Amino acid sequence: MLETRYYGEFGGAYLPEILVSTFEELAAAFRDARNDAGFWEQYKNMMSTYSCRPTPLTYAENLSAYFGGPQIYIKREDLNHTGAHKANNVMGQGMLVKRMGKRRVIAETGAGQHGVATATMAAKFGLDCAIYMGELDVARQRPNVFWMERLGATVIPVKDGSRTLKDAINAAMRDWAANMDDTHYVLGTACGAHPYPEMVAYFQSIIGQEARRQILHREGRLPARVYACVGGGSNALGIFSGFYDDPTELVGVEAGGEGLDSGQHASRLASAEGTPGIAQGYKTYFLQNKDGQMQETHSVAAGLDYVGVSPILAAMRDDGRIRFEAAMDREVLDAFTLTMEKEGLIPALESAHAFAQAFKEAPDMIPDEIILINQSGRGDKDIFTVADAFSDRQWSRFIITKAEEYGAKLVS
Amino acid sequence: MLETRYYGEFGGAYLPEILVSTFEELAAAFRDARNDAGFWEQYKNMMSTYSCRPTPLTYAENLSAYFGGPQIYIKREDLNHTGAHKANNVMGQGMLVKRMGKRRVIAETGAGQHGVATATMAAKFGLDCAIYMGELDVARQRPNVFWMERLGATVIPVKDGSRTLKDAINAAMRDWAANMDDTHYVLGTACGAHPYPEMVAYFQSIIGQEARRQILHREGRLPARVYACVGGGSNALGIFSGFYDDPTELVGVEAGGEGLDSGQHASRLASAEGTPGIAQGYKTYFLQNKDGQMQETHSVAAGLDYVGVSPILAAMRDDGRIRFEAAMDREVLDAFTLTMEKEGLIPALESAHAFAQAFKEAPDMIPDEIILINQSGRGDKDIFTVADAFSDRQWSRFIITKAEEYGAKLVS
Amino acid sequence: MLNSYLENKLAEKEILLMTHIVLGYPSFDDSLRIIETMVEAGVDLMELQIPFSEPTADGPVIARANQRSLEDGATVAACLNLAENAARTFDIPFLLMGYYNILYQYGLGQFVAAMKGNGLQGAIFPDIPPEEGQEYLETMQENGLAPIMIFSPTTSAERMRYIDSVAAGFIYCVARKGVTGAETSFTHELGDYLKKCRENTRLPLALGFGIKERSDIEFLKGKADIAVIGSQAMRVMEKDGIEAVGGFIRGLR
Amino acid sequence: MLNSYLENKLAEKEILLMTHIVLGYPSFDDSLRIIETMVEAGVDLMELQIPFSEPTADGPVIARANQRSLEDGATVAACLNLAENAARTFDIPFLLMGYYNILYQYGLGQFVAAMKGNGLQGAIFPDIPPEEGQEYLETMQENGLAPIMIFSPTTSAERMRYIDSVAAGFIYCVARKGVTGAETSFTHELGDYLKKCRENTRLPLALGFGIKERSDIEFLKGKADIAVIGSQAMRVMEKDGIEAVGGFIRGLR
Ligand SMILES: Cc1ncc(COP(=O)(O)O)c(C=O)c1O
Ligand SMILES: Cc1ncc(COP(=O)(O)O)c(C=O)c1O
Repeated sequence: MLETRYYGEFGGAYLPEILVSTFEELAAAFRDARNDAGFWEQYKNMMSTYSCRPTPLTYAENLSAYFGGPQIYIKREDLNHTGAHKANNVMGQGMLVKRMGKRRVIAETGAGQHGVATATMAAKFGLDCAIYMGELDVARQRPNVFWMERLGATVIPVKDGSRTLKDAINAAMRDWAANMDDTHYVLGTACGAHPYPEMVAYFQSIIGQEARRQILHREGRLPARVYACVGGGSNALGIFSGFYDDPTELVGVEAGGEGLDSGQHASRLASAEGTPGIAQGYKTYFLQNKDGQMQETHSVAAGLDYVGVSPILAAMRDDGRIRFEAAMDREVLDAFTLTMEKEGLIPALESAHAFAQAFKEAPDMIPDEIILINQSGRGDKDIFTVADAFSDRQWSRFIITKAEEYGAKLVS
Repeated sequence: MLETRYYGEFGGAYLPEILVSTFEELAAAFRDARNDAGFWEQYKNMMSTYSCRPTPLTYAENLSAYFGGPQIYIKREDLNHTGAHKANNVMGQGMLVKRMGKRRVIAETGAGQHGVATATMAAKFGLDCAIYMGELDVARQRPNVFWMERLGATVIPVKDGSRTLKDAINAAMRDWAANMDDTHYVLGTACGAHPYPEMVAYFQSIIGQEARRQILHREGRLPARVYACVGGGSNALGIFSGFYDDPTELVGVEAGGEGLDSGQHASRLASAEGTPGIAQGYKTYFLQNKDGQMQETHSVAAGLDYVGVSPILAAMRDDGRIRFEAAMDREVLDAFTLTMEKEGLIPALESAHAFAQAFKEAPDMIPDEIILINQSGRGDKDIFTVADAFSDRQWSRFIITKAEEYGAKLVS
Repeated sequence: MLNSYLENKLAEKEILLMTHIVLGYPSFDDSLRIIETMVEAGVDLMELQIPFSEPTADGPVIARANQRSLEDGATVAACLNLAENAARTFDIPFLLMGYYNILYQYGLGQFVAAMKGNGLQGAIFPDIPPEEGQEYLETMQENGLAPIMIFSPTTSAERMRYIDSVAAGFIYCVARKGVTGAETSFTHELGDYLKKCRENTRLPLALGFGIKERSDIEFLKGKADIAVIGSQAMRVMEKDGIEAVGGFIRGLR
Repeated sequence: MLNSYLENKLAEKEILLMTHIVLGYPSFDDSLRIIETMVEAGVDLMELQIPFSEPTADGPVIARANQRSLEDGATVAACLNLAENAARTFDIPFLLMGYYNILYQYGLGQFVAAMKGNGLQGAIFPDIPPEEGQEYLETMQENGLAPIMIFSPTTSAERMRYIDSVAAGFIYCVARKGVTGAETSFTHELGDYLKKCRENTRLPLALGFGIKERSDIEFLKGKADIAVIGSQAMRVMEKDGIEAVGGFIRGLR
């Protein structure tokens, strides 16, 4: 029997028959690992020797003073190896791949962050690796493609559909349907068919475990609110999971893009536009039209630019256990700048959504309160996007000069 | 009296009179801090909450197997905030700045790594910040300039001399000679007049302290050899300092560039061409001509491309306490590629020099032995340099396309 | 209804042909012409795919057709219209094929009612395994429509029997791992697989994925009951036009 | 020797003029012509800078001259030659100025011997504080050459006395914080500073950094003994040619 799991009305495993046995195998391997007393220890140990775990909790003294509101703490997932929380999930799945005895991994990637993390894991674990990436993203995110290739992965540009993240997922599913015998699909977020949401959330829960312990150690009390950006939902689930039994308010921040009325956003939970649907193996809120066709989404942060969202989050929204908000591109860039200038931290544009929402709320809170922001990744990987977002003239001039040098060399 | 200190015949404080009192003040502040029982604890605490300290020690299982030689361990300074060991020094000096009550910092930078680290520290500590950078480097290293500026620093292109690192140091000295009252000069490596070599080595010694403890914890015995790249010498002194009283062999790796006979290198200690001299405030081995004029240097790694070297290392070379070697650009790129593909680690090109030398020696060592390589920084910051070094066509095409987009926008 | 039709047909012919098209590709008018051409060429039943933006189980040829059709403005309503038109016009059974979200958005009850009202005989939703499909399966059966279920080479005998227990009409056997449109080898192994399928269902077997030419169909005779032609017919159409499809189909048997 | 020359001159003139040039800039021939021009215009002594690749204590105008001279192939030998030529030709004292590495590479003993042999009177090395200069100071004194030492506005009275104890010839007082060539304000504060300098040395005082015009020199009369003209003379030369330098110097006093 295909193992399946629902969170409220969301989740499930809407799979083609060809993949059913593969999901059974994966669910079993995950169940085994989880029940294996040593597995989590082994995982934590690997993450503490290969990545930077526990990641630090940074007190944002200057931002706290600036807003005159709550004490602001930042969980530093940006210090992970490869620069984001993605490493937690990918390394964990790598350990499962080894347990299942497979020799190849595939993954989808949008911005390239998850692709680089997967290529890194594949190098470390000695696995073959193919990364599916929408053709548009390949063109836009060349730096990450460059690193994936140098890490030994094959990057496959996907020319179907909108040629972005969701199409890369479809392409990876197609590869997997043909090669499941020796291949594992390293899905990058807490979406997709069971057991992915649960499994990815499990690996990411290391963030929340650490964060709760750290804040109690530092302040002796719990944060009033925890903020995390929400793309697929993995970093949010990761940090939130530490506080499920606490009175802490959990705030998920989606991409508000050009605004919730503009049609240019990726707010599946914070806007009224997301509706329940079934695609890519699972049921959740999607941005879709009345026929159920997925819509194009927009965000300044490629990693939030996705039509679906974790079914676990979808359920927690309906239960009122997590509050969802949207931060607009403009607000995000402001928060990004403020965070850099005040704290010397460069959040990923994704993470900057969490900062933006926290900054909107901080002035109305009191100094006795604590808030915690998850800095899911670092922004220096995004230089092209950031430079473009700020229309940095010096940057364009630099690129034009570089291009002239290259042009001269290509000709000569 | 001007405090001065020699290591063998090297070191000293060759300063213009105008700066003497400033150095006296700095030396005193450093002495005080060092004697203050709480200071080191406070430093370690800051580094563990703001940066990733202790940085992990990663066992390179695949590389060890590949060479069939010693067990290879890698000290992960690349996981530091801002991506290199530079953070250790810069944050430490930041604490001293606060003790001295100054409100502005200046720094030189070559590749931009130290500039970004200093701009970050300045943001965090609420200091004004000016970064001197050779005009050529500004043009080559625009990504780092971009981040420094976004962090709120002013980047000042230096148009004198060879318009690279050493000229940036001169320019910073000039600024300091005018503004010492409220300004501290954050020198980026263990060079310059006393107390810089000692002070920078002191802050970087955190690497060696951790590394020794970590390897003993993991393996219960000491490494046979420790490898570190040597630009100014700070990361090398940092890790080596943990092993001064041990039978461990210390190997410093300089930039061999195009080869030691080519005139295109930066090997002050490993080549016969380095000779004792006095410049930029201190006495050490320099690459200079018979008249004492400094020569141009070359390395694929901008951070190793410097005419001088820490006087502490110069002395330890003469004492035979450290062995110095040079790795050539070509060897470095090979080591870089191998490390990425086997371990999923992206060393900075600087750090890749240490890897290259270790890889040359590993096949002649035995599995019972342990070697330790200091990965001083991460290489993903170097994408332009790396892509150029590998003549990556896809990259040049990407840049040309980007340039066309920008060109269109600049015109429209 | 579908069951008895198949029984009758199988009494006449050694193997039946089912073709697959994507509605609205290259256009709705063309879809109707293609159906007409196929029916005239003697296909025994057809699956009409409602295009979906995420055709995960389809290979490049069909996925692209899905996308084009949507780009040209295909709606579910237009697809149901066309399907009704086909069902009223031609005397073979028509099945809808698509992804489950189409039905889910339409509403299960309404969709099934529409299918029934439009004269369709069943549906194939490749992304709804029986574990997720309880309600769907019941509603289909209650309305006398066949929810076509799928076997694959990775399906265990036990699971085949489980699937069989909820299926109707026929079993769609996927010939190999992978998605539509790639090469399939018509070998001993495929024969063994079909034998296993046969042993584990009471229903006729359709074999799909990768059928291209007469020899493939020849191979299937006695092993499967229905040969499904999907991507290859689309390729012929794309290359040589709708007219060529009739000849291609006739040449298969 | 330098001491008695200065004493005599100071008996004649209220303030002396010392000019500074970079040897080999714009060329060695020009250097000689500039010296000639300056001597004719009545300067009382000159410092001849041997260019160095790292002129840390110099501002942009002089730093650039250092660099140009080196780019044109200036060597230490050529500089010493020119200095000898000047010292033999003109009847004023010449000092060498430069960075300590030049001397260090040449060898302390050899360099001092060469200076002496060439008829030079002393040297200014701004990057060798007394704490580092023991050997240098001794060797200079032993050879009757003046190691000119520096006071700055950040130098304490105590330190001035310490420096004075090892200096000879005169004390070079840096007018303000910073490097050569920037603006100096000729104010009350500068007067106080010179007073402090005076109180803490037995030697004559030269004031350098930022002297540009007659009024500056007027201001210094009675406060300092020697006015040092560096960057401004170089600017005049760069702008209006060597010929203009004579007029500029004459206009200062
Ligand atoms: C830095 C960063 N943060 C957040 C996300 C969003 O993913 P998730 O919601 O699964 O954490 C991404 C995705 O690429 C990312 O790179
Ligand atoms: C990553 C990295 N490693 C090494 C160096 C060399 O400096 P040092 O020898 O002081 O460690 C640099 C200098 O920029 C660097 O960026």
